[in-house]
Amino acid sequence: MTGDTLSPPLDLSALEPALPVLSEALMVVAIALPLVLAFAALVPAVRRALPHLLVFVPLPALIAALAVPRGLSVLVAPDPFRFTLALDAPGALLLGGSSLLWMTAGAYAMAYLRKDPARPAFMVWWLLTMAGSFAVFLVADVASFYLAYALVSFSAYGLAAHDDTLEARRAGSLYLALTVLGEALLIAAFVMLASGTADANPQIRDAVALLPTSPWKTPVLVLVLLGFTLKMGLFPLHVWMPLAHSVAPVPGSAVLSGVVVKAGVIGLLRFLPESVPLPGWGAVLCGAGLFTAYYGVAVGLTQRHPKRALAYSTVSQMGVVAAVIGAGILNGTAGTFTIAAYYAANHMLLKGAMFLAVGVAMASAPRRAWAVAGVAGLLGLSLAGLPLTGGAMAKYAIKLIVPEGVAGTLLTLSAAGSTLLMARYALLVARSGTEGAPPRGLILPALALAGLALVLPFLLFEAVTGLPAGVAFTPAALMKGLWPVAVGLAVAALLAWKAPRVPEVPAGDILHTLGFLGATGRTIMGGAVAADAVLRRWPVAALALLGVAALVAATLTFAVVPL
Amino acid sequence: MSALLVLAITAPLLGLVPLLLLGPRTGERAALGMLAVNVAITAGIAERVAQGGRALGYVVGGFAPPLGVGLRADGFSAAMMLMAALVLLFTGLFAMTGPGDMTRKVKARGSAGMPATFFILLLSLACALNLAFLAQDLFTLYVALELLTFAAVPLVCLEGKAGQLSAALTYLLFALFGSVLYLLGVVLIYGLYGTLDIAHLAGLMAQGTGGATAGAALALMSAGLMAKAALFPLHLWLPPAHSGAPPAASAVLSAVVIKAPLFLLVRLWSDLAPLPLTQVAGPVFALCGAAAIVFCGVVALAQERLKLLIAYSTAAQIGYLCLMFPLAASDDGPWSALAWTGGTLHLVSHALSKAAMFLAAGLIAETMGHDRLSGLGGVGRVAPVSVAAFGLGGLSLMGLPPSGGFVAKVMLLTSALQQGAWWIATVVLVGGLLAGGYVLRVVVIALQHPDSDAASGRGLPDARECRWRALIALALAFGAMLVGFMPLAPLPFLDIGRPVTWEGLLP
Amino acid sequence: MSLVFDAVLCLVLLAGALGVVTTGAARPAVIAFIGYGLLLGLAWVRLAAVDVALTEIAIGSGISGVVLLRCVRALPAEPLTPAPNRMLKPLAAVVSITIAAALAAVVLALPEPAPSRAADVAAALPATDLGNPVTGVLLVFRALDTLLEKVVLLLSLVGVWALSRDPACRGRPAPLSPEPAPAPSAFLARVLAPIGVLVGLYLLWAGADHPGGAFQSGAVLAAMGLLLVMGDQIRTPAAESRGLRLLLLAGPFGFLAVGFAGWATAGVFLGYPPGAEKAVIIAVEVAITVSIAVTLGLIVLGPPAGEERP
Amino acid sequence: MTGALLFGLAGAALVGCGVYGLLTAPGALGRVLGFNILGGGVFLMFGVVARRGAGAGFGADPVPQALVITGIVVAFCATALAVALLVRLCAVQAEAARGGDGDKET
Repeated sequence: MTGDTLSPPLDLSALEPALPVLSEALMVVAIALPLVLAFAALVPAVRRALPHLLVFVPLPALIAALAVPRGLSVLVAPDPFRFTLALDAPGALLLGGSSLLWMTAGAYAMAYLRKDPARPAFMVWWLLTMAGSFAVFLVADVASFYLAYALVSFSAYGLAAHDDTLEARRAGSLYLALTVLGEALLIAAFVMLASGTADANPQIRDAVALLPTSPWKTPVLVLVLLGFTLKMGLFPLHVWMPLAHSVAPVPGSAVLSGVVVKAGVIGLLRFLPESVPLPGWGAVLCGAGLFTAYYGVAVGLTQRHPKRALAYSTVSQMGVVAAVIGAGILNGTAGTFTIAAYYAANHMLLKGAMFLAVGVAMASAPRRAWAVAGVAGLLGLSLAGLPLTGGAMAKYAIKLIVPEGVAGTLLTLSAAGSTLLMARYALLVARSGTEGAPPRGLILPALALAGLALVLPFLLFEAVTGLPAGVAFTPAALMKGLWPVAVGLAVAALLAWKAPRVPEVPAGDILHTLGFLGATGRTIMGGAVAADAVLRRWPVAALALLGVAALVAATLTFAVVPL
Repeated sequence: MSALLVLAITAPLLGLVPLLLLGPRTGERAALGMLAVNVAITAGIAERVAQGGRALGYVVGGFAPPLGVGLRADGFSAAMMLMAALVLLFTGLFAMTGPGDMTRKVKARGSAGMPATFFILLLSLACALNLAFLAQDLFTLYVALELLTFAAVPLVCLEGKAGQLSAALTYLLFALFGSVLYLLGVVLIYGLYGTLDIAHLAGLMAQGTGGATAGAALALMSAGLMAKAALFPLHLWLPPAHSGAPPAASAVLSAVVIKAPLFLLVRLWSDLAPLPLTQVAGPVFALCGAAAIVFCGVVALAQERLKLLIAYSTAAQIGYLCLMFPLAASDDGPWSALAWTGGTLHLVSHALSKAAMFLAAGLIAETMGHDRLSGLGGVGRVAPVSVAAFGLGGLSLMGLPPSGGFVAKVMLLTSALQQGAWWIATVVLVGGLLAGGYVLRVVVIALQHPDSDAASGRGLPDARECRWRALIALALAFGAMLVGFMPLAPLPFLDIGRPVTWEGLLP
Repeated sequence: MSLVFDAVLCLVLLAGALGVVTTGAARPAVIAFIGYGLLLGLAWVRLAAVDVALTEIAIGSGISGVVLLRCVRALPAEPLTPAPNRMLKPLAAVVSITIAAALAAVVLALPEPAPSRAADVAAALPATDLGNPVTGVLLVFRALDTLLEKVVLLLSLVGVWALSRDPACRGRPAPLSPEPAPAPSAFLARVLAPIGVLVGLYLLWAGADHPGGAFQSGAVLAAMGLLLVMGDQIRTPAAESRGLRLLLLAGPFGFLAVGFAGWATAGVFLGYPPGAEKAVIIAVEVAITVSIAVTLGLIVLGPPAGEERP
Repeated sequence: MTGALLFGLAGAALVGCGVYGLLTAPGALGRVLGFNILGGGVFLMFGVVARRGAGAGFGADPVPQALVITGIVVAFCATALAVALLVRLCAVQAEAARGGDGDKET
């Protein structure tokens, strides 16, 4: 893995020989701390102290991301706990990024919900989701991954459905239904994956190494791709994302879009083989990703609420990540996964900051909202890859993976779409001002996260790509990054001048064409209930009893078995 | 010869004497003591079996089978006995008259201990279950099944409401129909072989002289057991009986009572019938199990009452064990052993989680005054521990880690996939989806804000859940989670004492 | 000749059974059932199973009949039953005939020579000092079944009592008839009861060596008790009475105590002390008989009516 | 042995009668009677098995006889319990009909 080339700025790996225990402890504490606090919240004293602690809970994870040497794997517990932790480069990038988002969004959430009587419940879900997200980036064995993935997925429901409006209930139910479906797909994949190995619960990388020669290669890949892209929100499995993101409280949306969705990314990175070319699969993933990238922009542009526009932007951006991963496994390009994780981490911070900005703007007077929109616009342009922003570094990095050609061109052009969507988002933010002044508790975390999002990609670029950061500042590179953004801005200006009247596509778009599924489901349930009423009538059940006896007897008699 | 086997059957009976002769409170305490002793005895049996690595045997009265009757504990039965004893003890604790139960306020809400009759029935259940797990004679097993039925039926109608009485009557009549078919099978077996001892019969049947009569006998006994286990399509009595009974009764009925006939079904086809026959008949049971999982799962989704939902879930979950038959009976050594372990673990974890869920549902219904799902919004606020117990129990049903249900599901899936039984794997997955649907539906409603619908005048009641009872439910749910820490490999303990033989066990 | 008798018996038996299941009304069906039970008892005699015949007549037909007749009286005259599907009866007939035919084929295919445990019993019986092999099987070789069957009986009484309106199961069961007993019935009770008790005791005593035993004897004694209740000679007992409960427990738990004592005397649970087998067995039989008589009688009387107001 | 065979066939027919009763009876009492007929048929078949196993000086194999006695008692217990349930159910229903409202919860 190229992870070895990654040397984060604060690398304590020199300490490793002396302090391996420290590394192990850090990883365990990173996961255990939020988990323990979630349960400790049953104690009233802890519950009262939690709002002040929430900012610091992700600290061990942050330190672990920085300090734990790459590739270190610790067997935390043998059977019966079978829990293995390891940190590779993609995991470290996502872990570090998410810990920053959790910290800032945590501070933000406490201010945002300070008058909400249900804040304690939100904090518990928050901590559980946090523990799950850290775990999903850290665990190295199949069963623990499934556990962590389930934890982050199901706990996120509590964040999404916190406001308990009718829409929130609907969105939450849809999210849960798809999550359960995803879990079913993944358990089937994992069982097939594990049964090729000697261990019932193998290390993920050992199992994946055997995948290319596995008799179940095709079903495993189908299930893995379906299961994880469901979480990433690839078309047509994205329907839950706009619904859930738009109903969640602002900090909830930030971590949903920033972190929870990345559980799908890390899933793909962990369960797809990096160095073995999988041409057909890569092409499918890449194609689906590119389509989603454009689809998200197209539907997002029609949205009238900034959070929904952001949700569709996330759909689009996850399409980009999928396209990168697809292009990488198509050729078996080394380094793909680190760069994909780098791009995902960049998106994580930017999208988190953008969601937080929406909340700030909504609490601001209209004039102030325009100022917020300025920052938001800058973040958006960074996401689109405006040169000299952190996002440009991430865009530069992914072009190392996606070859020139149709895919490369489409990817470059998608940045123009992103620019357009971000312009729309900034406009919506500017218009969302109401009255009053946002508390500092909202502004400071949002600003801190925005700053980190704009700067961090520069610092990590060299470690991720192995290239000096200067390569992204050559005139050719700047030009290459600039023109899609310019095109996007030009189109945005054009649309602002003379916008066609396009009706808002309802959130969840194609979901509304699937209404017949609900009707079918109700028909099936009604039919089953009616059939059950018949089966449970005495004469029918008594006949069934005799029938079962006759069936078994007949099977035994007529099967040609010497008795 | 291990005296523990005799004690396992007789100790619970001794608890009846104080219950019938002394005051209700004294009797109740004695009963709980006996249930604890029962746990100790079964744990002792399991420990001996594990230590010795072979089955324990006892010949009652000193007359060896086939003339006399023998008791025998192998790994499988020891595991079942321990599970049943634990569930019975916890349910007994839940049902006891606790601190504060005698105050008028609590009594008015219905939260009081169960009458002495409940404990008589509970102890009889303990005896019947241990006998069903230990007896090696087909007729003694018939007596055990009847004992079980007669202890279970009155549990359904302890409160004497019309719905409970009619549910109990249907349960009794259908169970009787089942037992008379079982007995007919026993008669044919005796007519063929002149013995009813399982070990002797296994040897005789393997010689293959029974012809169609032996097949008919096995079929009749199996059908009778399926009727008592409420395996689809014979589940007519289960939903009304299990949903109508008082919570402590529902818990034991769903958790352990239906497990005894299932256990005997396994015993019949794994120990008595020769392997080729099991391979032929296995798919029939798996088909019934698959239909149960899918059909009853869908019906559970459509339920509007919490206890009915759980009852239908039980009818669905029974199916998982039946999926084990064709997998465990294959010639594919390690994978069939894995299916065997998976099926057993599913049985155990379902018992613990379902007991937890029924107890929790009882507390929820008691707190809210009803169990209509549409009116349970926000119940998580007044009954948080109960809802947590329900949710954690549900984790096992959904097959999510860490829970026994997850481990069992992984094992069944692995075995099914390795043996190319794609349809079984699909059913396991679909069953998980349906369980996810009906469990999460309840959890979601419980977590919502209470319906402050002014028009209907509904809201949360002032009552709070009975905390110590809720903690008992939670403990059972944690038990189901603990099963999830079993290694993902065939459990050698379950293979101890198979195939069945008396060799080395008799004096 | 005897074959003709058997054939006629079988046909009458079948006709009785058909009458029971095809009669729409409850009372005639139950009366037909009682008659059927008596015929079945005769069939058992023809099968050289006199013990079973006595049990069938005393319990399967006698006490069961009383219970069923009480039930008929308690049921509403016009039970609310949904109209059955018209297809049901023909379908049920086809199914039933198929089952009967299949079973007949099975009976005809039973192996020859028939397997039997008779030789084992004959070999082991002398050690028990008993003359009646069925009693030997019930109380010695398969004593566990019998012990548990006593528990089943006790449990069914608990089940009946659980249906009392009083959750604590107190009070006396309702009398068999609300009106005072007519004079003939009181006279009958006074005359018949002593004779019946004697018969019952004889059956118990004979059971060790000849047909008879605890169940048959217990059933006769229970019937005499019911006769006395019907004739207003004794009151129905109060369910909470400690003495009554001791009588109920005497059988199963006396048997259990003997079983435990077997560990000391014979080295095995449910073993009998060598040399004193017959005496202990008869003692067990006495205890069982008492409990059976009381339990059966109480089951017929039904659940207690609740605590009496002073 | 032909006599025994005759009773064996009668037992099979009784089982058929019992099954018919269990299937077609409109009420619980009819089902109880059907169960008893069915049980009687099964016991009779067991009796035939016992009779066929006569030997060692016994007119019939004593083991099945003992089992049938146990079985008859168990069947009686079942009958008694079912009848008690039925009687109580009718009483409760009659009360509910008089009182105008049943317990709708169940």
